[in-house]
Amino acid sequence: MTQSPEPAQFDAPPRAEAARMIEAMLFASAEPLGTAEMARRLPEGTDLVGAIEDLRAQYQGRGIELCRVGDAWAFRTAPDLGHLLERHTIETRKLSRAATETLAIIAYHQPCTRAEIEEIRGVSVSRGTIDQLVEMGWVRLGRRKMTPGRPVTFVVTEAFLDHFGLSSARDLPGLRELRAAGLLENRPPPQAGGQEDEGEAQDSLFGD
Amino acid sequence: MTQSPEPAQFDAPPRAEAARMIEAMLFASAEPLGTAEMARRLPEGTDLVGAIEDLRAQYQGRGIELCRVGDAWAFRTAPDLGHLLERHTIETRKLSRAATETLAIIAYHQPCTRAEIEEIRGVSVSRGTIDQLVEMGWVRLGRRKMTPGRPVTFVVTEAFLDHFGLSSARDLPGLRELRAAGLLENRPPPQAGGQEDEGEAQDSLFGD
Amino acid sequence: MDGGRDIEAARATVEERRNAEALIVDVEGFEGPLDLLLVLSRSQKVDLRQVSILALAEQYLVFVERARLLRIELAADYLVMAAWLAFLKSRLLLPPDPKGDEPSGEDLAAHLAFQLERLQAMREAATALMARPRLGRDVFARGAIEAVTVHRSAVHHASLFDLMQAYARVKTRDEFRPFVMDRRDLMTMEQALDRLRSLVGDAADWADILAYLPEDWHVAPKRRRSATAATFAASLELAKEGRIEIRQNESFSRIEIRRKDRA
Repeated sequence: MTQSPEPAQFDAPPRAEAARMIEAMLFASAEPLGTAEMARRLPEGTDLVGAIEDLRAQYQGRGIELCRVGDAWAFRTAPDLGHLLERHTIETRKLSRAATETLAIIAYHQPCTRAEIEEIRGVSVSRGTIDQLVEMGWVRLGRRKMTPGRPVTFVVTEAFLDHFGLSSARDLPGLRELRAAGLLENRPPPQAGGQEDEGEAQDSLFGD
Repeated sequence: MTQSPEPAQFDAPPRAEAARMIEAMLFASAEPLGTAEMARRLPEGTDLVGAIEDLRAQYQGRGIELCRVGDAWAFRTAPDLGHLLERHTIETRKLSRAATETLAIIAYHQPCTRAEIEEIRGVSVSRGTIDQLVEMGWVRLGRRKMTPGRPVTFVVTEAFLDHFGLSSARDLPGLRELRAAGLLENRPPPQAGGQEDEGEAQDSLFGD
Repeated sequence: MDGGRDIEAARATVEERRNAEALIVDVEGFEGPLDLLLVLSRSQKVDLRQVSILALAEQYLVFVERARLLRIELAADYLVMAAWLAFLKSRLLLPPDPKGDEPSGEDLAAHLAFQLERLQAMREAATALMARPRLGRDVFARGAIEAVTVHRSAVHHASLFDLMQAYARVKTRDEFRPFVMDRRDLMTMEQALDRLRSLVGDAADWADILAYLPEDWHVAPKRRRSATAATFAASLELAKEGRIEIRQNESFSRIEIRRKDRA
């Protein structure tokens, strides 16, 4: 029971050994492992970033790939081999059009309030739609917006990134083009008294 | 489950591609995969044996290994990395009352037999309590007493003195000092100090 | 006989209806006025950026009018949109009021075009997103998960204060023991009464009450005191019952008892 590896007392492992260790940890987990969690389990001073880089290169073009998911990493089968694999996960519920659109709006506009979703879709968003996305683990509450009423915002989760094979929300397909076209701006309708210069983009998440 | 990619219509893949396919299948499978099952899913004419051999060589010395399990194959964590799949959490807990009292008696009366501890505490001392103190490194066996039965005695250790910041057990304050410090004014909790012959029952109730 | 013409008229109506229904039957399928506008705009077969908002407004108003003729109940927001588009249409057709503070028809039209384009973009994004290789469908996670074993170990701690307090508690336990009579050295009145009752039958002569103490209650002072008190109390009880007589010649002298013979 009291078997303790006390990694700290060892020297930091060479990069090849660190890569082995990370490989073993990632293989054991179905969920992406955060870099912080990995660092906690590895000997102190391990070159985590370098070892992950090595590992990723080693798996380039293989049947499995090392994928970055937000701040975490996971091994995933190569997308072109899906046909060989059994589908354990039967798609439980096909997402409604309202749900997929809402999801896309949250992903591309995050952090995004319910009012913003409604404005973009031109219809009210039913509670169930957002609930469903939250239940699937793809959407969670973000920070409240610093606007009157301090409305809650929604953001996409790491599980969302993982599910759609995205390293970060910045990798969303067509994001750059949409932004260049000004389609991710929150443009208020023209009002009496002229344009308010409120076209402040809400790309705080994609900013850097 | 019943997704068949009709492999037969494709040409047999080159060995490197076959290795990729097997790699992905074995990775995603919850169970070891039999060669027959793999052959069924792979394009006809695939050099399964050769590809597995290649794959096995590729994983030689890595963090995971390709292992043969009867007639099936599976990836397994390299045996020397098992410790990475363990997480040690350390909680700090307050020493139980029984243990603290036992420790105190040993410290004040050492070398001290179990019978003596019981006499002073007025209740029997469970084996586990002394074992725990020994395991913590605060108590060790002293010399046997030269009385009939030659009972073992217990004494406190260097580690004990270290922990409590004492240079010797003689530094422990005497009863008079304890009283002066107000420690003796504490009324004992109601369950303490009952009839002697209730000691047994109390120990099982309040012991560790 | 104008039957033929009636049939013609009826047929035309059916045809009309069918045309109208192409969109209207599906009114439930639209996700609101904006969605409907987007669908209508496609009939212009131009890039959304070049769509004519004026034409679109007219198409929408025609649609709503048809729905009204067919007695199809449209949700309120469709009617609100219709009213707004009618307003927009007039704005686009009339020359702008130079001193007006209102937003121009062009601005309003541009914003509507932006909304349509944005909705269209989000729809395409949703489609692109859903078409990505997806976990559990195209891409798979490790099947044989090796659970991380969690070893919980506890470090126990105690302070010097805890230690001293524990010792103090142990050592002072006796002082706080609730007071309990030690019955080994106590004779109760009941015990003495039982004993005296069985003995007084033979006591024809006066005898010292102390002679009635039990054998082993004579020596130890504590026991002797207790036995004496109990026996004396018992003798008083027996005297009250009229079974014995008691006498004492003077204070602190011997107390003697004897059997009282009943008359």
